[in-house]
Amino acid sequence: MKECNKTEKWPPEVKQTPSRFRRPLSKYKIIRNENCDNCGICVDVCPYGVHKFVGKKVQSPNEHYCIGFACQGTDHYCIDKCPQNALSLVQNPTMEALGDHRWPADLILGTWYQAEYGRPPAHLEYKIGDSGDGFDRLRFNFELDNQTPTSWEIDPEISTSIELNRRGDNRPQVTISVPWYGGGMSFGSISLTVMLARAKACAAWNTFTCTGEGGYPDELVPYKDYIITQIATGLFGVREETIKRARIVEFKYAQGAKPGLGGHLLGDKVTPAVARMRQSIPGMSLFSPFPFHSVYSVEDHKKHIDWVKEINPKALIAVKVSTPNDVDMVAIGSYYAGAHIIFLDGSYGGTGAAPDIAKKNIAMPIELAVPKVHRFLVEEGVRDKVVLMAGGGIRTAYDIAKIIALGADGVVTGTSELVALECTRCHNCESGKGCPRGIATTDPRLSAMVKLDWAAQRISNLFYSWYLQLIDILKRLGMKSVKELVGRTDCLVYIERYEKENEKK
Amino acid sequence: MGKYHIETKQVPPRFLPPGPYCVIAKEEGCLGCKYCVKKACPYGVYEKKGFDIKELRETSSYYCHHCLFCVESCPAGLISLMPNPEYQRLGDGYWTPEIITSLWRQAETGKIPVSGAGYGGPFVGEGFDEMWTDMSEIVRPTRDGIHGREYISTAVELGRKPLALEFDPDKKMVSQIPPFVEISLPVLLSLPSWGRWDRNVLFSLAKAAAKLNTLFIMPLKEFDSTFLSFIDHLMLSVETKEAIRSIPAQAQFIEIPLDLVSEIDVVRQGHSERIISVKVPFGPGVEKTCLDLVQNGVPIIHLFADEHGREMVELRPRFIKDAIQDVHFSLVEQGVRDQVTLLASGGIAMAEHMGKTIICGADAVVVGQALMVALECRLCKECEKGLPCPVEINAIDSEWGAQRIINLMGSWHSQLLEVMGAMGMRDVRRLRGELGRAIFYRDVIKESFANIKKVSGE
Amino acid sequence: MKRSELIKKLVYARRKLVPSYPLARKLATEEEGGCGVVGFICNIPIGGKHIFYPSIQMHNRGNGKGGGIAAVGLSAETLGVSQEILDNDYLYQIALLDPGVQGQLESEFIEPFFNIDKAQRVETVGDYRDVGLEVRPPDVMQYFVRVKPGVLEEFISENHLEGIDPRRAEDEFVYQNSFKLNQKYYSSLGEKKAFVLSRGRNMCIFKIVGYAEQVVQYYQLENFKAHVWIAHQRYPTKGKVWHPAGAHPFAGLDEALVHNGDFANYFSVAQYLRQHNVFPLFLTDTEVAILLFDLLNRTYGYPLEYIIEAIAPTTELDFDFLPPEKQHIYRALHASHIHGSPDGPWFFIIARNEFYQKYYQLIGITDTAMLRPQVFALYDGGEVQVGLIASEKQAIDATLRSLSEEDKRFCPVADKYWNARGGSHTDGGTFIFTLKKGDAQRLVCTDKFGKEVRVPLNQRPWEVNIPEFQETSLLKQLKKQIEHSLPLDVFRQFVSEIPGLGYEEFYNICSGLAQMATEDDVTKEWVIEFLTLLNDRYYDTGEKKRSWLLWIVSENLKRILGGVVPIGSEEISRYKYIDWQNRKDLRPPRPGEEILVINAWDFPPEGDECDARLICEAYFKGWRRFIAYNYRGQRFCGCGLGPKTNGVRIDVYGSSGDYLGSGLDGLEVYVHGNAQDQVGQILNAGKIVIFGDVGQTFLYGAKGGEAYVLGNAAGRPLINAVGCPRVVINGTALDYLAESFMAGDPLKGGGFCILNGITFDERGRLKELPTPYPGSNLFSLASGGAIYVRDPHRKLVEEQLNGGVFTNLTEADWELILPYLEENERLFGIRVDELLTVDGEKRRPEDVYRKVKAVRLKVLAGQGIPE
Amino acid sequence: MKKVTVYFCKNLGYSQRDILDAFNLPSEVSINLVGMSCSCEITAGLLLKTYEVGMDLIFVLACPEEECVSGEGSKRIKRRIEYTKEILNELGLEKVRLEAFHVPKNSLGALKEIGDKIKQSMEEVESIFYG
Repeated sequence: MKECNKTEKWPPEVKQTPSRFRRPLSKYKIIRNENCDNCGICVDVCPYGVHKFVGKKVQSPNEHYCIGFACQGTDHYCIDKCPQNALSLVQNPTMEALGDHRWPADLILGTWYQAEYGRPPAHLEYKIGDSGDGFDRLRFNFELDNQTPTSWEIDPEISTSIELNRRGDNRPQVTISVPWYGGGMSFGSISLTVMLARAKACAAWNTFTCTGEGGYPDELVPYKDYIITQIATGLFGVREETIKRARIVEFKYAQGAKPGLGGHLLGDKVTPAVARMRQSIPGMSLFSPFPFHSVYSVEDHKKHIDWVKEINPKALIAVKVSTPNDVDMVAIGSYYAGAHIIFLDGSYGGTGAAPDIAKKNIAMPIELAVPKVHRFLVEEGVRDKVVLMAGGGIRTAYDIAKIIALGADGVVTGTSELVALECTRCHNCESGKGCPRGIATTDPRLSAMVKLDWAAQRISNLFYSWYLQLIDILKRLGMKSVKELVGRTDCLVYIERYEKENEKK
Repeated sequence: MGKYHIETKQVPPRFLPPGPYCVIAKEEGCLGCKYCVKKACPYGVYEKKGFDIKELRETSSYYCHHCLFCVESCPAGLISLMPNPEYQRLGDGYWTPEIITSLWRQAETGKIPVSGAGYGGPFVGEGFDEMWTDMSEIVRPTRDGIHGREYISTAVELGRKPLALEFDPDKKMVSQIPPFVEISLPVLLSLPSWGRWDRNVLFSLAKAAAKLNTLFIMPLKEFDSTFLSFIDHLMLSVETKEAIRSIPAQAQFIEIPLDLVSEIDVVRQGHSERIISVKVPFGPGVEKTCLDLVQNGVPIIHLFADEHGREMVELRPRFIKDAIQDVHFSLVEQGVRDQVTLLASGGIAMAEHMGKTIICGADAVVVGQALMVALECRLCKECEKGLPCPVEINAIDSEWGAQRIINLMGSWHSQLLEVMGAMGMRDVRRLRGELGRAIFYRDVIKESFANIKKVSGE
Repeated sequence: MKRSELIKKLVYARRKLVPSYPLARKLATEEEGGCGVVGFICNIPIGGKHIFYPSIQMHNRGNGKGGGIAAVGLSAETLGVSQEILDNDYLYQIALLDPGVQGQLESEFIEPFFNIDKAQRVETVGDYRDVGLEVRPPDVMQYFVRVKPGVLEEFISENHLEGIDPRRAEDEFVYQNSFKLNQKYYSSLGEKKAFVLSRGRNMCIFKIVGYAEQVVQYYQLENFKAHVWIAHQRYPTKGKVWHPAGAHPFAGLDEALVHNGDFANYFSVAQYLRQHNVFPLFLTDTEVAILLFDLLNRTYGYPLEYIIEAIAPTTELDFDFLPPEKQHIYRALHASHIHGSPDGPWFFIIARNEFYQKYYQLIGITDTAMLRPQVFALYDGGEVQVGLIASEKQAIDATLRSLSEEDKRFCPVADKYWNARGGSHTDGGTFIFTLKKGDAQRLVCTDKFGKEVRVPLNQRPWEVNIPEFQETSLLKQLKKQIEHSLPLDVFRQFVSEIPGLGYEEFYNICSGLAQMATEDDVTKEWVIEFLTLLNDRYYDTGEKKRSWLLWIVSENLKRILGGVVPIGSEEISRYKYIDWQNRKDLRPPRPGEEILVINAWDFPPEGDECDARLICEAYFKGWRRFIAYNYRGQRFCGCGLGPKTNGVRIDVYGSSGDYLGSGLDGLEVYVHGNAQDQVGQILNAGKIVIFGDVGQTFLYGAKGGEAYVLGNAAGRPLINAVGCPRVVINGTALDYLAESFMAGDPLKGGGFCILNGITFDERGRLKELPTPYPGSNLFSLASGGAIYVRDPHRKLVEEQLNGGVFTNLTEADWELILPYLEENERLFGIRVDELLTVDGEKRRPEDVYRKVKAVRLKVLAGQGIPE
Repeated sequence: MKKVTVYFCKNLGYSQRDILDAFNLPSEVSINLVGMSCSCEITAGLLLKTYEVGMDLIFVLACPEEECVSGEGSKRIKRRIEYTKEILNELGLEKVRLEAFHVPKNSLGALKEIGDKIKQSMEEVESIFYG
């Protein structure tokens, strides 16, 4: 990775990339009844381009540009301005069918906005979700007192880069310009186009993305300096060739959404192309084994890391683990075994397919695991010798800043990148034709819905918006670099749950 | 001892279940496109939907997976989704529509509910949702038990067990072992505490219990000779003192209420191999009651809470997971826990509840209401008000009913294998009371957010 | 007093020990992490220095934060006591973390209750840093004591133990006394002042914060003699460790236990013990394990077989194969003790002095899911006998090497190496070495069911006296044949001579040939191949032990290879020698230089300086053929050469380490001996040939290539293998063979595994194993590939399959696998028609071999939940 | 015996019990109460199918025009009812009763009035059909 990449065009510029659909979802519905006479007043009044002329008639409104009731009382509120009062505004009922507690409709629309414009929206949610605890009850101090409005510009003094090799061994230093890299999504759980788009965006931002369990498609080779190859329990597509090619090798011991369970790729997603990459049987579900069957204890783990270090003397080793009770023991065990990066994947992380019982019940969310591990590594005196990355349920720039304040060095993204490509969190990715957005599917017809450049730009725009917000947060906290924020729980505040049934305790 | 396997078969529902959202496709303003988006729906909602004679409504809600593809692609924006009221009427605050729909899916397919994307629910909830289960990695491995790849035993013994055995010098066993029975999965079937269920439902449960190799706790008053062929899978539940006389000779398992515990010898008279279970409500002082029962030789104690898993007591009712812990640990403290089998029931609505109750100290659980949901019951409780049942549950065919319950238990069994596999456990009996494999939200958040300033709530 | 009465009283007697013990529902535990364990038992007393080398060998299984050793069957005069005192007194060994408390501790717990026959401090080296320790080990006090008669009566009457054998009551008193001592000076005080290391008869335990071998150095145990030694290297993940209390071994009464593994159900086992009034104080899995063993052994008096069954219950198909009355007893054991049996990976080595039945024992018990590596070995040289158990075979070899250097009667190669099959009906996952005290001092090795593990009786050992060299006629004849005939043909004739030869003649021939080999390259190649055949093949050795012959051959091979021209010298030679000292001289091969000979001895087991990296650099510099010898556990040989390495060949001698040949993409590796775990993972192309057994997860995730194994494979061979690997295993496998195998259709280019289920008798002749595959899981959840198993007597049953189906061999199948059986014959000398011979007469292939092929599993086929 | 179907929009906030009590139709009338997510779920197709199944009278209780959650249902229901009636007339079934009411939210009184109107139109149909 050329160090000077930073100066070329940094940060990668934003290009407005609207939705692929004719009528993108919106929070509001504008109804135009028959007595509209196409007078066009609404067209001139609305500064957001909601109403447009098509020939002589005013076409049906682009509702997704409308800022809704916030416009009431202003001089450009089309509903009042319409002489025939043919227009009426209403909350869009379909919003109830979009998203869930973790990713509420408002946050999804806010993320789509950021993916389109590369900056945070004014009238949509972009900071928290509706999960009721964890990130959604944590605030930065400055959020409590009314913040001065932000102007969202870049400040070159504030650095957001982090080094990934702090062991001080004779392996090369790897620096990424933003404190996040893309998590493992295998070829098979998502389409090849989406994989390439993630790689392209991460290359532009001088960070990494991970191949996931399904092997290392050759189409990714052009981005090989920005690719983390993953060795998972099934050892699919793992060859010395792919290990030698990568600068970071990640051992996937577990995935946050289904901790302790191997990969689930159901039969109809195992197309001939996927089967060829994994050298398995088309149409046959792939339940990769649960543990690494060659690693049943921490000294086996040490052997396993030494093996990859022997194959590729230049690569850094990342260990992806989930968040059990003894996550601090696992982390310290991994450090002693020689890992450079410990990646904790929280239980509310994303997945292509996972048993519902596992997603909800096994292991703990990332917000609770990171402080535990950070504190333990500090007590052990090795915190500054290892990189602690946190993933699983990171949705917004504020989540990134909060988890770093709780003790992580950086973040691993996953679902948020797919939401940037207009995923609606409809939870149908596990079956072959499941993803009607063409993202988490290997069905040739459906995956054609995603174009490479469109997708790469969407993800890059989202990263740009995060970059702006991160700089703004650091500035408000009076910090010069994201490294200063690590472990600074003093900047955080937790909003207590109002114990209505505290007498029931 | 060979490998236990549950034969599941696709059994579609008799009534089309309501889906969460209704698809409303306006006709006014339709541009009549050549390639209408309705044809491109990956789930074929618009081909499959029809008119439901019973509900007098469209059936699109069942097939729609709210992927919103059509909503966004229709150029004229004619399609929108509205939450389906029939869906929101299902069940109640504890037995949510999502739980009921998931139980229907499992009863239909027998498969583990698998879905894409991360967990979308709230960060934490009440009762069972305040507790997560642990997993193993690196320091110790998981158990590769999915679909029986590496065997995980879910068998449990019901009955009294000696603390230790006695052998003579040439290794022959001299101690007398009290009778115990092995059931192949840690679940007993029963009827819910409410509703009137007639023979088809009872036969479904009896057949399922036999196929699953577990027990169906059946009211004695409903028993007659037609059920004799299932006798060694039935635990007859006695309600009154007089009824004891009418217990059939072949019955091996009897359940008696707490107030009839003095009659235990009468029940056991002449049938030393009979195994008696005493039904005890969760409540204040239940620990003392259980200790006395164990001390005078009761082999099985069935502790029950209400359908929401709460103690039947006004002030601060404990939830089943906390109450069973108190009973379990008080018996451990007295050194007698391993002699008795503890069953727990009340509020067991999902597979994870079964696992968590066992972790908190129960040897096995008893499910009732969940089985009725498997038979398509919508918990509308109309039958309680004398109104006709919307799904005519008493008209089901008992083969159909039995397979539905077998499918549900098959799915629960597979999910238990997933959870135990993730922990690296190979035998469900070792899971009992293993709090090391549980994560409690209150403890963890106290420790993790210890040094973060707290601000009072909204 | 009836046994059950006694038990009740004993259990009740402990009730008052700790009334205030807080039954916290969730105790914080000392996290174990993994480790390395080793142990050996010998019929003659052996010095502590012999536990030294195996412990060093397993450094990389620990991180220097905890090590410990235990010795049983000590020598009276080194301890300065009479034999009578050593046999009968309790050796109270106490570690004083804070030396100041010694006086108070003695006055409180020792003097009032015990007659002290001898009290002494264990001498140590002057400064702990000289042996490389960071933390000063505790001072250790030894007290030879017996309970005062008055105190004993009072104890018996107080606890109504009137009917008990007084010696048993005394045991109970010592147990309770040391518990109170630990509780007062260790667990309850917060800061730790002192704790009891061991309290048994004729046994002692030492442990420190450091490596196990540093215990031997610090406490100067090099010449301290004992019959049984066990050692443990710890890899604790639990924070700052400044005191060794958490390290292994842990003491029961007369037994010490080391453990490699981690319980998944620590709390429910602790609750089980709690109900029997047994309270763990050190909160580690090992302590709970020994308390469990002590409870079942001393309190309940179970026979050893039932203790093992209670801890490691027999399950699945293995249970069904047990005889009915054993099933009845085992079923009752499970019902009563399942909550006390640990789940997850564990492997116990127990060293014990059975005081009442007068024998020493070394016991190895493995968990029922084969999750821990374990190797057993036995050498029986008539006068000297040694039984060994370890996590890795190379640790066993290191012990034997160290023993044979001191006493020539020990052979550096064991007679037998084998693995235990956890929870099985065949060996019960346990092997026990028992040494009866008294005159006949004979070591007997049995499995859990009492079946003895025998070494061929008619063979007698060699009192190694190297003869001066004589040019015998047989040697001359051999030398003549070198010019015009192939080593293999000469070997075939020479094999018929071997039974007649004595050790000295055999040694003489080998050293003669070795001498010639040093002269020129052509002879060298011939002799190396000839000696390698003697090392790899099975043949009739007459009265001689195969182990000694193997040692002679390997010593002479080492002589030849050691004599090769070093790479630094200008001399022209086809072979070039490199080792740790001259590793910097590595350079590309000059014309005429072909084979790089690597002496792996001094290389570290892993890391950037290991020999495997050297082979990679040599390959990148142009070397294509390697002979790597003198291995002692170094890992990753053959890894890292990268893609497309066809034409490269590596020959490996000595005890190679784990991950050998993992990732090959064209090159060929020949292992002349047994291989360890994780061999041939993700094999993409090329060939692996193992002239012996192979360890766990052989060919895990393999994609292609060929593999031939002369002996057995351990657990989970070919797990998750895809593409087209083609494998011949001549022995059998522990269990889970070809789990999740996905190697397409073998007849259309897919992969398969041939399982022959054969072994060799002591006369070197082919012999069928009792069953080709004893495990309960074969081809579990596989969706592709096939297994061709030689099962003429139809021993395999449907219940063993979970995803496959038995079909008969077709013509096309036989055509497919025949070439591989022929290659197998070429490599190992196992003739194909010999394989087809059953009970003396040759059969058609379809009557001998059966095929297991994949069936379209409902659970794998198709999508998620249908609409 | 007449078969009556009443489609009501759930956003009105009335439970099935409220409506049954407010209407208190004579017991021999078999009434089907169907909760709809919004009155815009009611299309001509749906109404015709309901008649096909043998319903005699269909009534629709929709939200007031301005308070419709989906913004369109209440506005369009009138138009759709007329359109359906035209079709019924062409089919010669004009005798069949089809009526839509805009019901104010949470006012049981208004509900009672509509109940009377329904009873009144039932008598009309009674006289036409079975007169």
